[in-house]
Amino acid sequence: MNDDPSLFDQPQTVEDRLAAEALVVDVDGFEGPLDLLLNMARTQKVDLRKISVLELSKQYLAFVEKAKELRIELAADYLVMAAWLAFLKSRLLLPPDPTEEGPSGEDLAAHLAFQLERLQAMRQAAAQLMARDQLGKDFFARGLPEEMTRVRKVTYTATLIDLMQGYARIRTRDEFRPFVMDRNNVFTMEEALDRLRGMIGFAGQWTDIQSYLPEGWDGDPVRWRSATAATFAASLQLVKEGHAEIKQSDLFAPIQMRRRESPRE
Amino acid sequence: MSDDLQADGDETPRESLFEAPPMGEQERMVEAILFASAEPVSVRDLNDRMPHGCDAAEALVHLRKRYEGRGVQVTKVGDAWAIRTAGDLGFLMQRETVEQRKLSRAAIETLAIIAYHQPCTRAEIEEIRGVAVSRGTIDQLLEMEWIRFGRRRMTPGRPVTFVVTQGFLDHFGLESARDLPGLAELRAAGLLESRALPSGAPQLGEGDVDLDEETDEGQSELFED
Amino acid sequence: MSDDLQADGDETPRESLFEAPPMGEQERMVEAILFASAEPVSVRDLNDRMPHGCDAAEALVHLRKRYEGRGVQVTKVGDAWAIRTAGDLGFLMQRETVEQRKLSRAAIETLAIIAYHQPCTRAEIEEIRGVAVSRGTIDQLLEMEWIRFGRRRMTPGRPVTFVVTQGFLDHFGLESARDLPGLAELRAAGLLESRALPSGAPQLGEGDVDLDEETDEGQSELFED
Repeated sequence: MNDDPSLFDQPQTVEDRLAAEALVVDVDGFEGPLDLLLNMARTQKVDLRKISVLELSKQYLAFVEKAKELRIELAADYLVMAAWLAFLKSRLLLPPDPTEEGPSGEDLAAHLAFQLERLQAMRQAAAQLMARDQLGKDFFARGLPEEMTRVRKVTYTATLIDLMQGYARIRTRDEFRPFVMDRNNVFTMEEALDRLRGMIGFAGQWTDIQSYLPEGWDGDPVRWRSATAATFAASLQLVKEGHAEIKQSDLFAPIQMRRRESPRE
Repeated sequence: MSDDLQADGDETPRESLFEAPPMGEQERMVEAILFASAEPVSVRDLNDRMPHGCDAAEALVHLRKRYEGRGVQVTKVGDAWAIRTAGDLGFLMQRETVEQRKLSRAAIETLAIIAYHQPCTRAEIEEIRGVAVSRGTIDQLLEMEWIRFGRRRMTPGRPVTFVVTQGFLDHFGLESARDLPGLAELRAAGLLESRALPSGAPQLGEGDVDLDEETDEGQSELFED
Repeated sequence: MSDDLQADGDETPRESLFEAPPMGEQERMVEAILFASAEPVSVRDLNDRMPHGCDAAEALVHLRKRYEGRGVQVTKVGDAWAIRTAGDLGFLMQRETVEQRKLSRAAIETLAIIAYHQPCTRAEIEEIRGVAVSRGTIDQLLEMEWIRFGRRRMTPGRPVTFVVTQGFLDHFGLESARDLPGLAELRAAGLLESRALPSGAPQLGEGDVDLDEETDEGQSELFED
């Protein structure tokens, strides 16, 4: 590819040559091959749309050669671009082969020109953007923002159903409560039955069931009531089982019980 | 509201030895500095920061007038100046999140007892519920304006009583607390589930005792508060 | 400056289902909220914070006019609003000036490419710059909250896209991405189109290659967010 004599016959000013050399030495300063190409394109001093891609390709390839001479290691990207530009150059120089498929040399050149123009445009846009007034540098936000205090307000609701259920719950619990809470003051029917079963065998005479109350359960009215009820219920159970007889002579008269002599069938 | 200010605010030409900016400009500067500064700024600092020949004190007078009645105010903080939210708009600086919660069981029960037994003392509530009533519960109901203080009981200690409020009646759609259904009606309405007693359990008290299915739950709750 | 506003601003009775405060009051409220916040506040947030039935958007129109030419300005930032000091008064604020983070050339160009081409994939950025985009560059812009992830492109590999943020608009004083300098000219010149690459052209950079199919879609999606 270097056998193209025009590469060295380019009508370049000294300034341009120096610039080209500087490019090579300063290869680290470029952001990739496209950036380098864009810089080279500037030396053509024409509108990017009218740029000679052929010229540019030659210039780039010369750059790569020069870098080799100076033993400067080029990143792979630069070499890929060089290979492609060499290919492009040959396409542009040779008459088009009608049998060959793919884009023409002109298409490829146009695309490269487009890429350069677009990169240039983005550079300018970036510069314009950074030239704008900026927050914290040219214009400012409130220096003393006021804190938003978060107030969490909780509202409570209840429905009439909740209310009534709540009430029903208390009422029923209240009545049920002695079962668990007042175990000390409750004489259960089972206890009364046990007690009566042990004692009934000795009760040949009619005896007031009050006398069967366990000791210590006749003082406190609550305990007395519980023991009386349990004993009465137990006595009914004994009657039902056929072990005892029970009688009450009058309304509110003492309830009396005695052993049944001959158990019923 | 500040039409009268427009005239002298922006254009008044001022004579100054130092060709200070017009007062309208100075006012803009003070406005921008007070706005952007992280702290209140003294007149001296303002003058230091503004171009030579400016009179920050005078600009402040204009600026202050301009903000009269606005959403923010130019206010003096110590010997410095700042822009602050107008006092009446402080509520905008609070983000209020309203959360709706169900009233606690303790509160509902307390409320129910007051409604059914009003006027009702705290001791009575505790007697009926079988547990102490926490101050918070009563306070909450008072704050919700569902209950209020009734007349003091003419008994030793003259304890306060609680009654339900009109707000309570409105909320629950009741004409009066007397309209609350009784136990029998609650049962009829299915709010009280009738259940057979566990066999062998003694049936104490009046005949119409119903042990609803909540008993267990109820028991454990006894020790809740 | 805003005498004509006073008339309809303060007194005009407004009909509203919710008895919203008069427009003059609403304007004060918007003023207070915007002054109190260092960040732009969306119209939606304004309405949320103001009493029921308020129309923050209308109040903003009035407020913006009121501050025309003043030391602070009511500025639009995307779909939000903020108060910022007037650009010509920056010289007064040396004390408030925050050290700007030095951005590399690569970062600045990457930012510009994302802003003008958004939503934009990494491969597109690399194609335009002709060089790989380092991870650090994208990370830095993300960290500054000037760019964020957009929707994934519905092309093979579903590459992520980047878009600019409200913070970006705020920082550069842009109402929207449509107001980017020179945008219309660039578009007219076809420089924002993603042109199909003739096969055989070198693909520079090492990005996830997703260039060709996505181009049309990319355009229609431009500046959507």
